[in-house]
Amino acid sequence: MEVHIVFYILSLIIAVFSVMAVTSGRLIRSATYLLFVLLATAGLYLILGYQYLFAVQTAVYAGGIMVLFIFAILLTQRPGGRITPESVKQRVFAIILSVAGAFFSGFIIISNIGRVSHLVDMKEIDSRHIGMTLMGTGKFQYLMPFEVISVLLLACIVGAIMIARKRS
Amino acid sequence: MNFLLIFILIPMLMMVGLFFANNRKQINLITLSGSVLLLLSAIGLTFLYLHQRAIGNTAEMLFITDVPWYPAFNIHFLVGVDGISVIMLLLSSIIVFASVLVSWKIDTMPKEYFIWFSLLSAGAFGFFISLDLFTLFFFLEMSLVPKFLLIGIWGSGKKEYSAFKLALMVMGGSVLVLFGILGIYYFSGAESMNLLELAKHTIPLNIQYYLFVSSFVGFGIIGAMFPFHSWVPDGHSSAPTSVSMFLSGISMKLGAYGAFRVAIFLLPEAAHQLAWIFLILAAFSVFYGAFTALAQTDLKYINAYASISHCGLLFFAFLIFNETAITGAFLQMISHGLITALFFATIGMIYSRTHTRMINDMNGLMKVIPFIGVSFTIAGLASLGLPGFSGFIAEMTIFVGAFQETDLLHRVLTLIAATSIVITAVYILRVVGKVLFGTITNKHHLEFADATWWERVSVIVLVIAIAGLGSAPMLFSNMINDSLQPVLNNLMR
Amino acid sequence: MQYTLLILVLPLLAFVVLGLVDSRWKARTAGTIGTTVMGIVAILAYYTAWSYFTTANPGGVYQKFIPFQMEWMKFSDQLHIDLGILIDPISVMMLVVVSTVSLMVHIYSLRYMEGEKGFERYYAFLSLFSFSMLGLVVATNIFQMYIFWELVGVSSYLLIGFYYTKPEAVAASKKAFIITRFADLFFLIGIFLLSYYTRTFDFDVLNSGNATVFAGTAGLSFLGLSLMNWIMALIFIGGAGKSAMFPMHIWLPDAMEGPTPVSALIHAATMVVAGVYLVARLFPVYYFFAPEVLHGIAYIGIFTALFSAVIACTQTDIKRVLAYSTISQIGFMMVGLGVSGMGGHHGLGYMASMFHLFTHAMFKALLFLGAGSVIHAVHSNEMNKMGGLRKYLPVTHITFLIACLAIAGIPPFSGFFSKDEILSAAFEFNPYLGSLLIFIAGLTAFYMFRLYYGIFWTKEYKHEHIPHESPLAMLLPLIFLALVTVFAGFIPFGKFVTNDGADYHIHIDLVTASVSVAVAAVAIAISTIMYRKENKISDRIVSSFSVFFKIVVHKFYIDELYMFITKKIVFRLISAPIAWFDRTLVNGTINSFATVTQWTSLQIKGIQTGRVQQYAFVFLLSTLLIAALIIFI
Amino acid sequence: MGEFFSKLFSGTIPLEAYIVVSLIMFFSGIYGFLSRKSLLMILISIELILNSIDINFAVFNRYLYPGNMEGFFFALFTIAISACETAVAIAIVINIYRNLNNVEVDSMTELREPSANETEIKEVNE
Repeated sequence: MEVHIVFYILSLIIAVFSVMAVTSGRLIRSATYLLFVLLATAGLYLILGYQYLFAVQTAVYAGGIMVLFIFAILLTQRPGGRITPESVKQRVFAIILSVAGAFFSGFIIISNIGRVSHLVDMKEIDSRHIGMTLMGTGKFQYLMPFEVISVLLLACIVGAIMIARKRS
Repeated sequence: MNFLLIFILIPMLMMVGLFFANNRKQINLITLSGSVLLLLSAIGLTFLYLHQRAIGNTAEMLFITDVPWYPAFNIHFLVGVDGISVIMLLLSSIIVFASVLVSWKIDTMPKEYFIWFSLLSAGAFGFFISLDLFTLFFFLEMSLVPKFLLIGIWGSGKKEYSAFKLALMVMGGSVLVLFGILGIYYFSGAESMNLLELAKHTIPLNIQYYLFVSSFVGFGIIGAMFPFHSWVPDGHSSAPTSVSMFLSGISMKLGAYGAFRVAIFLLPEAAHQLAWIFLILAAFSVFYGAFTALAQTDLKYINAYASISHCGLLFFAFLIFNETAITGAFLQMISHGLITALFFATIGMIYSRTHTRMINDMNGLMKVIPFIGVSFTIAGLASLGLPGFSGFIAEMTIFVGAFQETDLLHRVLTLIAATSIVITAVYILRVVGKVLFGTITNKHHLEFADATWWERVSVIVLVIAIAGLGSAPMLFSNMINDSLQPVLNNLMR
Repeated sequence: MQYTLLILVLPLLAFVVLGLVDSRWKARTAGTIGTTVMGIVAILAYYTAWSYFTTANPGGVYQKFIPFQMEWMKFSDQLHIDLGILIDPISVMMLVVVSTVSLMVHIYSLRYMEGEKGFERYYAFLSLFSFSMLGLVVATNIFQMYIFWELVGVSSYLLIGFYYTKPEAVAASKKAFIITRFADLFFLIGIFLLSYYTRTFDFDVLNSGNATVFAGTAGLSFLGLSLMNWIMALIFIGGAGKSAMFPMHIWLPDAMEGPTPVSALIHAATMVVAGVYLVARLFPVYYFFAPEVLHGIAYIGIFTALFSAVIACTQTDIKRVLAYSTISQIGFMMVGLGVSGMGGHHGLGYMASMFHLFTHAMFKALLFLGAGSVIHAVHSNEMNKMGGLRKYLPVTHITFLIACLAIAGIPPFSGFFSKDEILSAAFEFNPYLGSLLIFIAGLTAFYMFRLYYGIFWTKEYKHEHIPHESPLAMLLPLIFLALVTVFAGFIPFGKFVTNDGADYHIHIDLVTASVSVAVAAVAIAISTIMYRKENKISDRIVSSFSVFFKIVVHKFYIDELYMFITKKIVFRLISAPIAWFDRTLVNGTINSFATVTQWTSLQIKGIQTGRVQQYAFVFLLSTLLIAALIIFI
Repeated sequence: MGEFFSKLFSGTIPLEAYIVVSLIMFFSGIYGFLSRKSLLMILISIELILNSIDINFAVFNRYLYPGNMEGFFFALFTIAISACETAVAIAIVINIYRNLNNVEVDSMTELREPSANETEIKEVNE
């Protein structure tokens, strides 16, 4: 019961702020709305019983990425400046497409309701298990992707610095 | 090892050698020795051929090498020569020798230039010796890419435009040729791409029509027959001297030679039925080229249109289908190849001094550059068919052959083609008169130096060849005649 | 008679040697070589003539010899070009004429051309010309003749254009070559047709009079004329071009831009009579198979003779006067051939024509060389820059006078005899023709003496420096030719040259002779009155016929007509439009392929805007559509 | 009515409910990606899209294969990757801003071929 209420609130937040994030006229507001969405998503993970994912989502997304966004916005926008409005044509096309897509996908979802919805258990996955899975090399274990991601992260850090540094 | 392979090997070795050459001296040495070797081999081949004939070897093709290449499609690497191929090789090696000498001191990227030039000549040589349709087509294509680069990089004027035009048009011709070749291969049922083998099979007439039109037009584009000639003036005028010589001296002959070897030889019935269309085009081409040349003011354009006129005569002669005329056509091939090469060589020499090719900008050059002037005059006189030079023999043989056909169409077309004799004289004398004679009006022209020794050697070789063919034509006409019989038998079946 | 081959080989060698060494030798060496070679050739020619005419007529009929013959080019089993030497009366006669005049010109040029730039080149060309002309006259077949025909054409081109820095000379050489080339085209077509139907090029076979040779042409006709007539007419056009018959005469006066000795050799004595020689060579064919053409030749000949004689009366450039006179005299020869029959007395015209060819070559060469001597002295071609030169140039004066008398037909000079035979033949053919010919002969006498008086008498022109007589090397040929001119008339020409080879005894028709001499004398008298002293008579006549005179001075505007045809019609109306057609339509079509391809590709490229959002839009839309398709269908 | 509400607030939350939420988020992201000009807005949209995918992974993992962890880890890795992507993208944005002084997609035309209506067809002819 409580879970339901929390879920509905979070869903509402996500739905509303997603739309607001992409329609807002000011970048900084968009970023803020995005933050709300991300946090709400983290909440969803919690409901699903993925505490670890909740933590990561909060820390990386809501923490790291949002900071990056805000820095970027501050660096590229004049204070209080509005971004130039887009052409109506482009918006109309985008609305048509996304609404059509949403309806289409929604139609599929509705027509498949009830086929797969039985939640077996909601128990939390312990961190030890996560750690073992992440570091293991056996079946259903993810050392290799983990290492790849690590290298990717390193490469991104170097690359980002390379790209963004001032050329003399 | 087959003697004929030398003609492909030498250019290839030249390319390798040039690739590793690292100074001007080595480049010069390699190109000169390569072209001299080619010339010597061609002369040697001529004697070998005559020797074989003299000891009674009557095989249709001599010195045959047959190596399976891609057995799934019966593609063989098949080479061999008859008298016609031998003299075409001789012609090519003379022109290659002369054009190498003319470009001897080319300034920009000599190494690359000669590498491409060697590839170009390898293509031409290979074309003339191949007896397999695929080998033939292979070498035809092989000589295409170098032309594009040579004109596009080392050319002058609107070189990119010309290079593209030439490459695309010739490639279009090749596509038609390929269509014809594949058609011949599939519909003959010979399960072979061997020319001699294919000639024994008869293709249904209604299919022959398409194949003949396709292959003849394809080769016609390469051989600059009206109205597919428009790459010639631009290509020739933009190309560097030696490439112009090669283009009009050899490349255009590839078309005519191919038209004879493939279209006429393998599709004789359709050739008979459709000859009149192309006969009209060819006769018109003769007339048209001559008159167009009359209105040009650029030396290279004049010679390009003259080439169109003379090559039209060549196609005209092929399509008359009698022994005399076809002999004449081959004589015209050699003769025109040599004469036009001499023309382009001298034009190039004049251009390298005056830096203009407009006849109105030149005057009285005979006084300052007598050697080049005399060579130019000789080229002109040979081109207008003066007895003693090769042009006369070729034209006369063609016309004697043409007059053997008594029906009205042939008579009228022959007369139209014959008018070119006069028109040629008009445009040649106009050019000679304007460029060489008179008094020099441009003060800078007084400082010109006459031909250097390499230019002289190149010109002299060509002049000797022209005069040799012109004064002892029997040797060559006999060689051609020997080899014509199979084709004529095929035509008359 | 194998040695006759040397007659051809020596000048060719001289040409090659002189042509190759070009300017490396001293001018004099080149001249000496050329002259020596020509001297040897002349001696050989005389020896040939002597041995031929003394030994070759067993039974009173001259035989034909072919001492040398080789196959040069084979077209088919029957048709092949041979190169050979044919010795028969006319070829031997021509050998003598050509080698004599050529030798004289060689000697004369040693001094006349002295110091000219390109002296060696000049001698090389002279040798080339001599070679080709000798080859032409000894040709054994019509194709060999054509080959040498072209070669004389080109050597004439080279020699007329010898002063290549002079625009007039260049233009004249071009004109000469192109017009003769144009005529040669018809000649060539004639040869091709003839050879196709007769399957031979050989003069021997053609001239045998054997109708089976021409069986192929039997019954064939075109536009109402039999095929043989057409063929022979075409061949004659070639001859007419070389021999400057109307309307292809215009190149000859212009050709006077060449050095004067060249005019003497090529444009007076030898090459221009090639057409006459051609008709004579093929005379049996003309006579038996194309009589209409033969008569046509007579009419063309007389018209040309009259036409150019009229023009000659008005010209002031002395070489041009001589050129028109040459045309006129060649017209006489053509008339002689045209009116001739075959054999015996009927063959009188033929014999006369050949005789006139011979004498004309000598006295016309003499006239030209004399004119050259005059030009050498006063450095001008214009008659009004001369006058009163008889005091300064005595030898030239006398020899010139002899030549004038000869061409005017005054006995006992050679011209009288040969011209008289032509007149008699013409009278026998058609009295009107004969009378007209006598009138033209009178005109000839008139303009020649106008020329003579204009140069040597009348008022003296004030020269900057006193003219002086030419050096000995130039006078010797004059004297030699003058002697020939005086005595050649007494050669019993009919004994040597007739169209059936048999002996024909020349007898002078007294009536014709006396009338023609009288007309000539009157003409000379009129000329004397008008031109000997300076007076106003000629001006008055000119002003009373001013329109006609103007037309004649402009040579009946034939040149202008030609210019109109070539410039306006050939260049503007044929050549330029074709060139335009080529550049815009033919080339345009090819370019339009390229343009259309490029346009299409640019249109297609337009889809690739480079806008990520657009790509994403299209991508998503397509994904949606495909998904919809999969789900709903 | 009451029955409906009681159904809404009872039992487990159905799988579809999560998917609908992620669907809305996803198509908002699509809308933003297609319609906005600012590069930063586009980035934000991309984040939305990625996030919605993450939800799907997690939900499907939880509901359909509760014994396994593929969805979980995939979501985890996606978060990491999106972090990388954002870092690099923002570096690029900043660099672009330095060069062009704005961050709009339309102004980045340096490397683009001109389109047909912008250039005239070059005459091949002389």
